[in-house]
Amino acid sequence: MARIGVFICHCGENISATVDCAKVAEVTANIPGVAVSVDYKYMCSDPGQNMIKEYIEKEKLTGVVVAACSPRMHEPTFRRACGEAGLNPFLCEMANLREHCSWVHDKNEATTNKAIDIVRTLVEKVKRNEPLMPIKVPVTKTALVIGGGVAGIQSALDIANCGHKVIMVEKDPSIGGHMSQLSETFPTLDCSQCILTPRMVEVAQHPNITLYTYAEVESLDGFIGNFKVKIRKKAKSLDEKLCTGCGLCTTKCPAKKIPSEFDQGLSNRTAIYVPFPQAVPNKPVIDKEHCTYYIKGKCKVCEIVCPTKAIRFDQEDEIIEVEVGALVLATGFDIKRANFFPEYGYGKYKDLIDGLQFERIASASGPTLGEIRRPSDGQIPKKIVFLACAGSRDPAKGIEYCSKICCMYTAKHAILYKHKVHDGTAYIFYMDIRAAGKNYDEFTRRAIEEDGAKYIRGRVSRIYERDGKLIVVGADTLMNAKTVEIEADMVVLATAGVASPGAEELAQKLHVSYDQHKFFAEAHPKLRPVETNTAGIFLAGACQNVKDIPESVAQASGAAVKVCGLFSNDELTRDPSVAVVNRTAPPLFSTCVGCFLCQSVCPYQAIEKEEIKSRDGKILKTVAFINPSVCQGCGTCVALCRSKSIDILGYTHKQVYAEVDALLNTL
Amino acid sequence: MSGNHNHVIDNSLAGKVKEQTGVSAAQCYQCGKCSAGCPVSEDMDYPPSLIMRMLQTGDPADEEMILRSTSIWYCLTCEMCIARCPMEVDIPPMMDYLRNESIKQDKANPSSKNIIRFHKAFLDSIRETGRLYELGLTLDFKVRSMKLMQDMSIVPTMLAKNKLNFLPEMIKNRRNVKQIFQKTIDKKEGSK
Amino acid sequence: MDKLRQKAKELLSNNEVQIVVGYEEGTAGKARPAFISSPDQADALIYDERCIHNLAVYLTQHKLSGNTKIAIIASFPVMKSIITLASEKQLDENFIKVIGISKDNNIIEFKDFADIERYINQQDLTFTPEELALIEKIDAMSMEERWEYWQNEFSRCFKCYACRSACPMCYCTLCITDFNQPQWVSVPSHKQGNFEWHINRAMHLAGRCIGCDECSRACPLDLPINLLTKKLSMDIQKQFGYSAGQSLTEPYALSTYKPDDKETFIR
Amino acid sequence: MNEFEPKVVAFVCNWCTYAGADLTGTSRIKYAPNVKIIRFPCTGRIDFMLILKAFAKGADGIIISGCHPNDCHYTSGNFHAKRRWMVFRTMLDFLGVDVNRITFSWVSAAEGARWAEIVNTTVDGIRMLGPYDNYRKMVNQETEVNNG
Amino acid sequence: MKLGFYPGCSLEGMSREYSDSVVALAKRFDIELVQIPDWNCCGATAAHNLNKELSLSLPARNLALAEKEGFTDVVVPCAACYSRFSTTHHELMHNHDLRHKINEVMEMEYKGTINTLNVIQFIDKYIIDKIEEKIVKKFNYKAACYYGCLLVRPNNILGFDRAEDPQTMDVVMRKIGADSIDWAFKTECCGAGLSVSATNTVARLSGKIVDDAEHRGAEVIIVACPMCHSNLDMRRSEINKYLGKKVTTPILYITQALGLAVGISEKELGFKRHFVPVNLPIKAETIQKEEVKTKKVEVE
Repeated sequence: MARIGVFICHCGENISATVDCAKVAEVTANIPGVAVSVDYKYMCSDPGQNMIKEYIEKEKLTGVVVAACSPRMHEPTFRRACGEAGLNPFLCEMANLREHCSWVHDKNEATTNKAIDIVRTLVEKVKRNEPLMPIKVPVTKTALVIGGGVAGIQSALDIANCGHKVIMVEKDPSIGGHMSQLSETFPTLDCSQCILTPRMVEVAQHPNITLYTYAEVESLDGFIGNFKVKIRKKAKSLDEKLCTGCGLCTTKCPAKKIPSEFDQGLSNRTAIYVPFPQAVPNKPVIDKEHCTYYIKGKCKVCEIVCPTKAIRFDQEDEIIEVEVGALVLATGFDIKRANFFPEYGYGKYKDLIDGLQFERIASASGPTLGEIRRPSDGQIPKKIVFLACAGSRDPAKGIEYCSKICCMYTAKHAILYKHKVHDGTAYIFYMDIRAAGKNYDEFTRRAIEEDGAKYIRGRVSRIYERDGKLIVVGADTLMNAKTVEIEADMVVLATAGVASPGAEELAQKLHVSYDQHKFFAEAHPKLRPVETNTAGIFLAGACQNVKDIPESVAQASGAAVKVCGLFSNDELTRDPSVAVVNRTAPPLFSTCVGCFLCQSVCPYQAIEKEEIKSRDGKILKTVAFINPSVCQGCGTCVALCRSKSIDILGYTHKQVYAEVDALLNTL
Repeated sequence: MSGNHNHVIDNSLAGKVKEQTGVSAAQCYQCGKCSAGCPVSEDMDYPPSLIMRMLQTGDPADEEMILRSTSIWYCLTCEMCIARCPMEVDIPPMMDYLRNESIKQDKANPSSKNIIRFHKAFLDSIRETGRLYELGLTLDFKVRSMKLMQDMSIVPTMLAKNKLNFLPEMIKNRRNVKQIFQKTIDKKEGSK
Repeated sequence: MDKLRQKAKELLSNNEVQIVVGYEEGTAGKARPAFISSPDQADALIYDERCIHNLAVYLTQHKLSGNTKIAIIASFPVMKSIITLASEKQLDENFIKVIGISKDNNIIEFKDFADIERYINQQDLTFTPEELALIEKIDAMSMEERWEYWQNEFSRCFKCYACRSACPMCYCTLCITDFNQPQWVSVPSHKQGNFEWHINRAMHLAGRCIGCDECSRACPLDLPINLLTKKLSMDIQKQFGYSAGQSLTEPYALSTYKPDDKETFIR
Repeated sequence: MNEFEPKVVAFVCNWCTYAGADLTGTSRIKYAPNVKIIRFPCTGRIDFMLILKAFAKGADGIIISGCHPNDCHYTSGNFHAKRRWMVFRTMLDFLGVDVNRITFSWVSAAEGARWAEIVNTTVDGIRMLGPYDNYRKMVNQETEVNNG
Repeated sequence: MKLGFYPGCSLEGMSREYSDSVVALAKRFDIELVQIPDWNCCGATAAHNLNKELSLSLPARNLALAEKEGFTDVVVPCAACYSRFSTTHHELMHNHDLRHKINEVMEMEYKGTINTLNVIQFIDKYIIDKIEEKIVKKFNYKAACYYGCLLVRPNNILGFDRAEDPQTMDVVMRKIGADSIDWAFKTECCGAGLSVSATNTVARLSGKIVDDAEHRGAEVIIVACPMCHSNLDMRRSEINKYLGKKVTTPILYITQALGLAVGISEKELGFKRHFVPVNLPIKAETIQKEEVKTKKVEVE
């Protein structure tokens, strides 16, 4: 016979204000199997917890129901208390009288009755609870960092420096990400590559870091501490061990007219190429789409000129499988191209470019070697117009959110421009200047006060070309919204930051959730900003939402700490609420008939085949087996099984049925 | 999404606009793109974005200024504003409503009387004949606006190139058209 | 028919199989299932329009003793049943020889299940007008009428479970009706019990039913319970483009999903 | 005879809707007390028989609620649930069960207000429909056992 | 073949040449344009400036009449009328109560079966494929296609071409051998309804348009709207005053240009009626490689 203890909490006034706790205690005391039912002001307080412990011992309780706040709040607290009193923690359940009752209903009988029903329901459940033991799983102390931008680099280095192994996967031929494309960085104006390149090299040389460039994650199995990842190493058509990175091949390659991704199409590259001089690794790959040999079947110039015979045309993609304990997603962001704005000419004007293109133009390593020259005719623009919010805060044609970084980099662009074109004028159309950050507002003020950037508060209605000039028609909302028409030599759109193209597909591969803009979703907007909803997978940088460098780096270190925290124990204990396939006496062995329809519903591939053999090894029956260390306890298989052969601990058929029963018999 | 159903009765002009046309002035974040693109904003006393702003303030004085403005009469309904508005605030129907209101409350801007006179003359021509009688319209308008001389220069040429009919075109079922007028515009304010 | 007997004889005599499952003359001019274990009995085999029982139901009963080789005379529904059972890992290809019978009563040789799969996919699988008409009739009723209709039908059921035993897909060794902790299906054959049983039966066969109608045929009270599973089959075919007995590999409609499954009722 | 008070049971998933209902509480949004919540790990765990049993035990209405598509804590439990409900709903409708008494909804952990709305609209809806006598009748006829 | 036809007031009056050219062109392709019996004015700007219901009822009456007559496609060459028709159709189809009300007002029922075609859509659907074989003289001039407002906006209702830098007219013109130029004022407003009441504004707006076209070497401006035409043509003296120079670029209706190409006489096309004399330079028949260009232009 069950001996359940019911402990009703007033939560100060929070519950007792609308629920008659004394009455709840009095009524529930008479539920069959309830040995004791008491109410108390603060159950979660030490005296409260001690009271529970004392009753457990005194009354030899076989189960405990704490009727207080949401289990999401204090379930761990009370289960620990029960454990300390020698009662298996999983024999303790919580009845949610606060969030689900006292706070959402008025003070009246109905509310008290509902409270009673809730308690009764949980009592009936607890009667059927089984003692459970937490599941222990080992932790593979290797981290996978996806993305080799500044965030990925930071995470990788932090984790590696804590002495853990790191595998970094980068889809491009070189790490460095967007930051390596930038000219100078706000608000300090120090050279982007000068501060980044050393870090890139450090990654390449770090004994704890294995770097796979030109590679992508193919699939992910397993669970926190024990992930299995398939990585596709795209064929570089190159034997990296032999290649010395002399670069001869890239100079000789005949296919020279391929728009350079790194220079945002402002310059050309060859088919066998190194994205940029400071690339890590500084070894070429062959871009099969454009390589004359792969297209026409002949050429092989690179192979001929290569002094170390490192070219491998027959090389194929390679799938490697690695085991890791945690993942850091640092896949970064992308920007909208300048061609999505009808009223700005659908991108048909050469001298209307996006912010990233301007970075390249302003960058010493860029196509103009740092001189501000416009793409169409290489002239130095004397009048340049910057458009903030180009696509941001624009539900009609862009995205509704604020891309956050544009205000700052636009100010930076204006400053850089003025530093290079002293007699030029920079106009900036803006809606608000969002410069909340350390030394940020000072920076924009500097652009206005010292470098004389002409800020005009208003949006631009349209841009059209006339006699080699771009006519920019905007309004000045601080001047009675009067029309402003500027004959510009060049226009830079601070286009919106968006999720990187592959984000959605990757999220689905990794089972992490993402928002409507395809940015990866954090587990909690405030308190768990670097975790995802999938345990063991963490976020770093702009793949979560557009971020500037300091933010990205900070979050990257945060993610690193989460990983190291996880790696600090050899074993993880997991909630034992997992699904199990029943066993019965021979000749049945199990009611499972082995149709294995459950296999494909399992999101975690936790369901395997188990062969029941006789002593002489003859297979008597094949039934489903659910790997408890893989199962996450969703119970989707349970509801599917026709013969009810699967059950899930903590939410067993008996328990939930009893709950429904108890709840309604009294309703 | 949210379960908040309680309706706030908003008696401001902006409230009425929203109720009548579904256009929410609150959506406008004053980027000025409409004013920038509006072909006649420089003729207006308040460019479109300013009208939006004045609606947002909800200050009766501002609302008064809107209804008495020339802006609402200069608006050509060329739809450029909505074509480019990032927030898709549908200004043209709002302008239509403001014009209707301005007339109802008899606040139409004197200097815009021409435009209104023209519209009225235009409609009168239709009310009577079912179609537009351009010569009649032009003369009628000139008479109403006391601008007899202006445009008279081109009338002869128009006649020469027989761009104007001497006799109005008439449709058969004029009754039908007349009663359409009676049930709509004339129901509210009869036009003299 | 001779060809059929001939085939059976040779299979048994050169011991390719130990049992041939087919049909023989039954009482009252009916055909009944036959289990031929020696060549000389093979002449008892018949095959004509009276042979409508879905023999596939017997295939799963040898599961535990997996060492007798069976040959089975397979009409179209039987073939579909075999594919479904195979896709649910219930059949061992090495122990089952399928002697297919085409619509024009010719023997079809299948070298393996995949072969059957191919054959089935050449046939057209749309529902017959009669079936559609019946279901439309019920769909056309008001909710109340439908309720009354089925309440009446079910009220006659006395839970003999003939429907269950006749159905090749009902092969669970322990049926949910035998499950008493908790008692998912009330035992007595009162309205609730019957209602719960038939809903369970239908749901468990949802998208697995191959539409042989054996259930209603087996029912001593001729309850139109085949309509329940049929309705679901149609719905599932419409919604998810899945129909049972067509593929050995395609995942069962209810153990997979598409993110863009179109529903109209979720708020 | 006093006004009919609907009995509504809510089967919700632990990660989205249960948390959402918690938020309703923390934001002190009031809703009808007629609803009582039973917590499941995931909508994928909810057995269709529980719905029948709830009706059998006297529920007038039922709410089933979980994570929005793509938000499932177990990535796809809600998608599987969705398919099942699509089929099960067809079944119930075909049998003449009043499917309007079952509310299916997605309520995220952030949608406290929405939970209150779902509950209130459901309860109001059921109040219109009245007690589920049909089902009750069927259940209470336990006496007339059919002996063939 | 017979199609419904709504000329509208201007085409019966000021812009009869437009109407004539449309009909003549159609005739060339064995299409008879049948006027909607007893049609009335669409109310134009005046109506919706002063009263919403009136502005819906007037076009609705025509739609209803057309429906009664059993038309499905109705050709509405006047861009203003076209816009009023489309808007009315859209509003009535998306708001049942409103539809009910308007039906009640005009004591007729509009079911919503009419498909309004502007002149370009008409050409696109019934003429363009057959035009090449009918061309007798290539219209090989530098042409600036002017769309104005009402043809492309509001885009979500009309769903015709794209709101900015539209292309359909250009495609048509290239088909008949014209070199349709890329210019900046394709969809800027000409001043429309203010023609008589605020002439200075019209001079300014139309002035900018004419100026840009001329500046980019257009030999002719192609329009598809009587209002645009009268503002760019009839108001030329005011325009020239505003621009402070004499711009002689003629304004042709697209149907006039097409008519010319398929050999309809200038008289029949009513060139005489224009204020700005239409004297196009005589050119040798040089077939440009326009077809190639045409391919490149994709219209969304």
